[in-house]
Amino acid sequence: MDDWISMPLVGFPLVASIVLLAFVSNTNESMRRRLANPIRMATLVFSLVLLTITTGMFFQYFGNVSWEGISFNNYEFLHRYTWMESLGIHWSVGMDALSFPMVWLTTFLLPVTIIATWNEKNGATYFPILLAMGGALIGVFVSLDLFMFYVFWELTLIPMFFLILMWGGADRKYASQKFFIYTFTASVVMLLGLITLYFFQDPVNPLDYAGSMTGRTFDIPTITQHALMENSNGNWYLGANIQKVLFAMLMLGFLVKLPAVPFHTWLPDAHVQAPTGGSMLLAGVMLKMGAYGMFRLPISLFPHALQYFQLALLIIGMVSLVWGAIVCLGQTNLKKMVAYSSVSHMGVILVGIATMQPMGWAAALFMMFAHGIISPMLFAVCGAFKHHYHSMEIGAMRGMAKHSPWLATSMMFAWMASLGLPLLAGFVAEIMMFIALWHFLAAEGWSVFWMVGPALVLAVTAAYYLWSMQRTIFEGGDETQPPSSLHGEPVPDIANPEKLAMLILAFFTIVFGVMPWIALDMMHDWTIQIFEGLILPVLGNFNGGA
Amino acid sequence: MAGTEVTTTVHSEWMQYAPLIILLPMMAFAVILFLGRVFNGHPFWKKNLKEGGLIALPVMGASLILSLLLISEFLKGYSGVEDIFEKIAWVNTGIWNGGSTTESVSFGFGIYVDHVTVMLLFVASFLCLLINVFSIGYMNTDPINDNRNHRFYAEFVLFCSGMLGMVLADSFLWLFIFWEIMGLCSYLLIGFYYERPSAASAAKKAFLTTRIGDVFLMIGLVMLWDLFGSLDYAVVFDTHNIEMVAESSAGTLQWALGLMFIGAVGKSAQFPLHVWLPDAMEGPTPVSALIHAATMVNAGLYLVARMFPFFGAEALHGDLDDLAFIIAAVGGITAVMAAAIAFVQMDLKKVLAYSTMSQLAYIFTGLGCAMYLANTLDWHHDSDAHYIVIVAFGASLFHLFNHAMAKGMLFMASGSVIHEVHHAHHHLHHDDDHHDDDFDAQSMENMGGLASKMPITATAMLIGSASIMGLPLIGGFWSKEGIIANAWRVAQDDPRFLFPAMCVLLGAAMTGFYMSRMWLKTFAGKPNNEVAAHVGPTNIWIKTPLFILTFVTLSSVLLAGMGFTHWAADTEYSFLSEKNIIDGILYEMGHAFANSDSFFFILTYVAIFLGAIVGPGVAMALYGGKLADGEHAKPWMRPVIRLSAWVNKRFHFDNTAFRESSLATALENRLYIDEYYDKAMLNIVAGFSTKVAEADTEVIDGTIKAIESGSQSLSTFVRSLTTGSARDYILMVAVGTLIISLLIWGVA
Amino acid sequence: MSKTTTIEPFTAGFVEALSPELILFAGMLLLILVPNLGKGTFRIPGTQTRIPWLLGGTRFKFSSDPRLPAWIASITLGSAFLNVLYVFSQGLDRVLIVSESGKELLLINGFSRIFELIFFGALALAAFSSMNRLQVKGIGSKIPEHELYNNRRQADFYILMVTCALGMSVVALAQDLFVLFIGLELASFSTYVLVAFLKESKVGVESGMKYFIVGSVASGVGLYGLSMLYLWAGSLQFSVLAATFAVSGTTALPLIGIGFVLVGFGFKVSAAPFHFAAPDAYAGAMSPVAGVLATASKAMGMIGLVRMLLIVAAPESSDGSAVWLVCLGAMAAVTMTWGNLAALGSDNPKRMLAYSSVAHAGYMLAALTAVGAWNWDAAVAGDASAAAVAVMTALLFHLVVLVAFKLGAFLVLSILESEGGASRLSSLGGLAKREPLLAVAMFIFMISLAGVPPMAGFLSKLLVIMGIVRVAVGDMGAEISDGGIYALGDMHWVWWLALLMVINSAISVFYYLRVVVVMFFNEPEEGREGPLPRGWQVRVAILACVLTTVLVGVAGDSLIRLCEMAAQSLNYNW
Amino acid sequence: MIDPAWVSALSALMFVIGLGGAFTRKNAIIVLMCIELMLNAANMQFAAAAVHHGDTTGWVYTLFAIAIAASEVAIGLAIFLAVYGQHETISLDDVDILRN
Repeated sequence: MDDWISMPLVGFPLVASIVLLAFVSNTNESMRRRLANPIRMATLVFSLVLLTITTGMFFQYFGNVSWEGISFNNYEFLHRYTWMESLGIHWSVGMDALSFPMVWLTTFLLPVTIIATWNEKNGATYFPILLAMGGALIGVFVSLDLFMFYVFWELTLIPMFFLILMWGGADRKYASQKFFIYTFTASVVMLLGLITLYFFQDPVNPLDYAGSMTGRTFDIPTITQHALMENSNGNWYLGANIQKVLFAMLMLGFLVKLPAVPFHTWLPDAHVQAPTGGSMLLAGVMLKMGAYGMFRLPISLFPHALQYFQLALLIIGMVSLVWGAIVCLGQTNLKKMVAYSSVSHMGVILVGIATMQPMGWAAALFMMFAHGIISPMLFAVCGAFKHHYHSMEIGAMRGMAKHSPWLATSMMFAWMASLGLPLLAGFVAEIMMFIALWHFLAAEGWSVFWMVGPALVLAVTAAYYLWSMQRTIFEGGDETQPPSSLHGEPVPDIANPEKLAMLILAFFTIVFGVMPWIALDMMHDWTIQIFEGLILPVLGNFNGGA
Repeated sequence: MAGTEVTTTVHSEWMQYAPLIILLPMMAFAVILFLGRVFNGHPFWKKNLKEGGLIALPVMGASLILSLLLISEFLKGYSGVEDIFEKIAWVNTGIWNGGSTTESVSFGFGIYVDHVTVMLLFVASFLCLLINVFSIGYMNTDPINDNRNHRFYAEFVLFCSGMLGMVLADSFLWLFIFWEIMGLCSYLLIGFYYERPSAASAAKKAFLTTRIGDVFLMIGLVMLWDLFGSLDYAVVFDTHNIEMVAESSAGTLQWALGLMFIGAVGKSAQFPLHVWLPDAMEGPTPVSALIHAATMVNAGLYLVARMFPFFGAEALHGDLDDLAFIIAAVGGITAVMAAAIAFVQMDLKKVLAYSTMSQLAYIFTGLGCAMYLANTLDWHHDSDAHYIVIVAFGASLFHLFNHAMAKGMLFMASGSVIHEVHHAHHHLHHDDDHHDDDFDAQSMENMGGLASKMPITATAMLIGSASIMGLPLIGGFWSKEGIIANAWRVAQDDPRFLFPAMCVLLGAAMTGFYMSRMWLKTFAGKPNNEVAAHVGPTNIWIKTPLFILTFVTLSSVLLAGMGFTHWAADTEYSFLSEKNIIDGILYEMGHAFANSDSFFFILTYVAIFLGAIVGPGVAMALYGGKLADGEHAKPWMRPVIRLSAWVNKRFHFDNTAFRESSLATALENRLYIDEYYDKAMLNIVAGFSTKVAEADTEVIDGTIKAIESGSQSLSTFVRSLTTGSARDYILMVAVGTLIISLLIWGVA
Repeated sequence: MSKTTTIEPFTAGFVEALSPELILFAGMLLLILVPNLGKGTFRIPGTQTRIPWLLGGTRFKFSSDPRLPAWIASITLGSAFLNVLYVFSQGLDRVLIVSESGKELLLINGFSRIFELIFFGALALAAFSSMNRLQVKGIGSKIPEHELYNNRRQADFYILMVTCALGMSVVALAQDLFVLFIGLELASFSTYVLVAFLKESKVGVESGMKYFIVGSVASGVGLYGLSMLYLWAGSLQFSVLAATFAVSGTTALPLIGIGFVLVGFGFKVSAAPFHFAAPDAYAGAMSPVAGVLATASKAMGMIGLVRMLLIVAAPESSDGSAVWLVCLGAMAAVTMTWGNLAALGSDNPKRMLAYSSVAHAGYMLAALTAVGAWNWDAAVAGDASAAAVAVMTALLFHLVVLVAFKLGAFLVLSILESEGGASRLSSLGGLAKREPLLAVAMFIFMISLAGVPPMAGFLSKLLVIMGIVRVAVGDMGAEISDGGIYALGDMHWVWWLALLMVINSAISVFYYLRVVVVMFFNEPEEGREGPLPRGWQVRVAILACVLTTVLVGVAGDSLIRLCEMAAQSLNYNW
Repeated sequence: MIDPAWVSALSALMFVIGLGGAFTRKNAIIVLMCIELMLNAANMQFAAAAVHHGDTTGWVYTLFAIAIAASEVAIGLAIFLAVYGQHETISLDDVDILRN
């Protein structure tokens, strides 16, 4: 057996969590309390198994696969099993250097999240749901079939919905529904786009893996390959007009997921209400689904449309970047601020994409990865803050450095990482985005004023993070009382599992900040491959920029 | 492109260990932080390891030794352009220029050594070690620091790592990276007393203000990258590459360098980004000494000095003179402004802070002038011009060196004073908790007449002040004269430069005044209060670095004689190659005091008159005075004190009118600049962001909510059509029948 | 496709062909007889001799068991269902039953069989789970004795269920519009009574009355349409109507007649504006009955529409679009939007499900609309009939899986209803705490209704959208490969129906999720904290629905193929 | 013999009256009568068409339709009775607990 994806990475966590949940839901309250610990241990072990597999894949232990040098639209561990033959649906999985870092990230965050939220209430159901979340997320990243991709895309909503609804804050009812409906709305439009794309295939000369009933296929590698073919008139198979429509429809789904301004308002609500574990996975991996999807589908399939919408993407990216940052500055809720900072960081990804530069894309990919490590830490800090001080207001607790040095240090570290301190993971992506953006602007003769936004954001980001730290970590000497929300209880520091999780996240933030090439080299390779395999052949001939 | 170039010549085995200069402190950071977290409060940790101080010390010592080895290797003739060890391909990526291929791009890390590097390297590693020693004496004896010194030492060594890394890095990118790490450490150290709101806001202010500069720096770097396709010094300083860039985009290059200069302005606390530096004195004194006087603020200067090859490039001849002027002008403005504010400061450290700003501004002016000269003179071919350019550049670097040494010393000395005043206060009031009520140990109001009580400190302070003032033959004199002379030399060429030239000349007098004022108020006269009268001598950890630095400052005459200004500026002049020391000194003195050019001859004496006579004279007239009866200063300080007493008696005048003038008020309020900034932050930025946040919830999310509530009310309306009466249902069936029939019939 | 066997009634092969219906007939007789078995005697007139004839009198113990009728009905419907399945597994023969005069009466083929599957499946599940729903003496009951129903009332209920099934299967089989109408009326009358069955409650009778009176008007209009068509064509045979329509279909008489007939069927599928009585009926009826209305009854109406629109008023192959295209498109758009909007604010879960049922009718109408445009692009004739088949497949698939999750949802409500009402959303409160698996089942039904993968509802919606898009895009793929450049405007406008449909699905999530939130978030209502009423039958039925929903969702290929086969067997005219 | 067209016209009139009456009258019984009117309109049309086409099937349809109408009345009256039992009215406007 060399299919290391289907059962080990996707099937196993999903099945395990369903079995655990089914088992738990047949027990009574007290039994469930007793089961919490064994189940927690079990899910931790399961998630560590997943991490072992993906890490083993990185070190070429499983499958002896190199993540560099995979030419565009080729995949490692590629396996297809017929699923719904009549419609051309296959269970087809595979990874390339685009998806592998995301899969690793998911498997990495899963145990970390479990550790960070070690004492979450109703553990017997909580931990299996986390596991299911992980399985669904991995499913999104390894899917190489449009149908399968969409199924997992939506499947991720369900565990997250329950995480928010069952373990969330006071307003969780509203937030969980908003999260679900908002992202679902966008993705059904995307679904229509996918289906329309599906029918822009030639049933007379069906592609490989075509369904018996429809004569078309959902297979992504095949479609991607097909989209690049020239027809008898020398036009691209997918004409520029239809590319634009499909691009826009697909992008809507991804932009909402990312999220980009003005489709972002579900995010702060979801984050503020979500439990720590939910936030960590939501910010860490789920947002990246949007960026991943952009690369996997619209960009790989509709290069013409990408070129056409370049300016629009740039504008949306810039607006997200700037708007998110400025809104952060006006927040009084710690978690909301962090949530908006995610919006801002996702803007970096969009701007990176809009540069149409390998460097910009590599920056976007690395930002996905780096933000995937940093933002869970941000939310772990927020969660710990909430958990220990029963409040989320900036300023509710001052002088944290004195009362809770561990939490203060973690917060300081996470904040600094997020504001793009060099030698921490986020910086590399930011500087690369800057260079790529400038290079693009200079080469195309676009106005320099495009730089004002990102430049402003650098300063504003520092401002809101520092300002919030001033009002939480600093100040408040002996005369300052602990927050009233503690009701006179002694001020606690974070618990040991939380410390461990923070240390792990901090360690990897540093590792990928100091040695970005570990992940960046394969991402860079992917961007070069897509440029040489797709962008240059398609756009290179008549590049006139925008 | 430079990409993944591999090493060329390796001079000595151990040179491969040069990265350890950076890595050792960095690792020490983690070790101290971790051990401190774990063993905090443990007696062994506290007493024997000085809460990490004695871990940092050997590490900094090792860094210094490695640095010295590197420097000696360089002085032996290592040209330093090549990389010392195999470059790390840090980031590999690619760009697309619209053609049919992509180009690969790489950002690597390596070490680059040249004359500017070694000078800064020595300054940084030497001062870091001394301040480490000082810190052990200063930090560990203050109960307020108990059980948190590990944080200090950890952040301190990380800072050192950043500084050394910035100096050694072989590209602007890594310069920037280490630059930011220094910024972080500066932030953490200023906020060391995090519980004080003033420290918290000072830390934030420092980080934010420098961050604004950094943003421009980053954009400048990005632009520079786009011009050269690399940020490696080896590439961007390559004559051929510069020629290529000069052909097409000299203007863009000037913009790029200009933006980078804004970064330097922020880091070196120049107008208008100077506001953070005085506030940064909230940090512990070693921090002020290290970061905000001796090293970090030099980073900006280092960056500007690094740009010299562009200005000196033949291909860019005359293209960058505007930028050179701006650099000089910013320096000029800051020099006068900071000095003026220093006039009215009562806080010992604040005076030094403004002095730092002012002196850094001198260096900027000097660099600006040197760059103007390099950019406009034909110095590659004309040996006279070459000499002029080199001396101008060298003088600026020399002033950097002198100022770093002197200011480091001054801060340490001031720290020692504050430390002892603080102790005396405690002692006197039998205060066992460390609440300082209203007593301000840093205020000169609480000092006076300390010369006899703290002889070493007073001496150090005296020498340091003299160096800063540019008293003839001492320390900064050599470099300062050079800067003033060059400013005027340029002003002869280009009338724009009259402004900075006037500024530096005026600044000389002002420096003379405020430095004298500070020394006199602290050490001369009678103790201002009971506390000052009870101050005792300091401990050995504090004395040692003061001792060493006093000698270094005094010995700058030797450095001058060794041709520092020449070899620090250009590799063509090697260390000690020209003349022997005595000849060198005589030459320099002749150059300074008996210049053949009558203009510069007069200028020298004007400057000396202003800086050494007018400034101190006025200060003595106002603040001079004898020590208290029975107190005796050391012999070498006695003349100064007596002189001051005499001048005070003879020329004392009433300056109340000035003190009550609006100008003095403005100066006390730092010319209201901070206030305007705060207002702008509060009203514009904070106000705007609140509005935007409101817009986010009201407009964007409001739209979503409106859609939701709109569909809900639409739902209510739709459901209200289901009236419950079967008659209406039948009516709808009838209507539907009609519509369907008409539609089908009509379409057909 | 297998060849058609033509037989006359009561000749060889008739029994085999109509075995499910005969099973139903037998079951109906049993339902009438068995519960009446007793110690009844017949006194020979003029004598005192009493001959036991086993009817009436004191019932035997077994025949007085109030669950007996339910068992009989369940077994009857179940075996009819299994019979159809068995027929499917044996491979289908097309059997056409004609009258002696040669008129086509009933046609047994894949198309009609799959509808029988829907009808019998839905009714069997409803009957089986009603065993707990209609209270019976002493079994799992917390309700006082006087509220319990006796076994004769039970028998009535189940007889109506079986007659309903019988009527529906006639609709599925009919080849003559009037036969179809008779079947429709048989089923309708049964459902009228079933809806009004709770005559002890105000809402029960009210819903029955409304459903009856509006339904009667609709079928009156329909019958009048029938008469117009008869006047025009001289026959109500589908084959004749279709042939005549192709010749002279564009005159007023047939067009208005078709419009009138559509009203009759439109009511059954609860298309706007004929849906008004549906929410009231669903809300007042017992949940299993409402479930039947929402699934089987709707499928029955859909047969009528398919027969009328696709067979009689077939889209002409010459210029492609059918006469009713705009009309049906508008109706589809209005129906799905109306249903979803109305459901959005509904606090009564049953009304909500009713409106959602209206919305689903809209989706199906959209699919039918697409079939009407099947041949809009003359250049793509080759693949177009396949496109039409694809849409029909989607329609059938949707109707089949709807039984699983829509009826399932009603069955979950029925448990709550037997506890004391399910007419407020809050009555679902805390279901996750009270019976987690039931809440999970309801959750699965809800997201399936919303069309969230990987549930069957998603697959059905996907198929419908795929069908519509396929028609809209036509064979552009091949066109493109020949060098054309196409844009959105080159597609047929039915594509916008697909867009409207996905937007509507997004709206629908809102109210489906609200149910989930109430179940998992809210506390139980006052006095409802305890365990739910017992009863394994309804839970088994729900389990069956859940399994179908999930399994079809993740592995629906065989069902798709089955539906495709059925769709192909529809005797299109093109 | 009367031209079947006249019968058709009459039946159309009856249908319109029936349909119009169905949504204008409140009393359920009268509405039921209107429905019967509609059904009978259809019957007449069937009969007329049967005559017109000379097709006996039309008469069969009529017979079945009459049967349908009869059972409809039976069911309707039974339901109305039950409604009256609960609501004590059979006015369509007043039986409106279920709405929205």
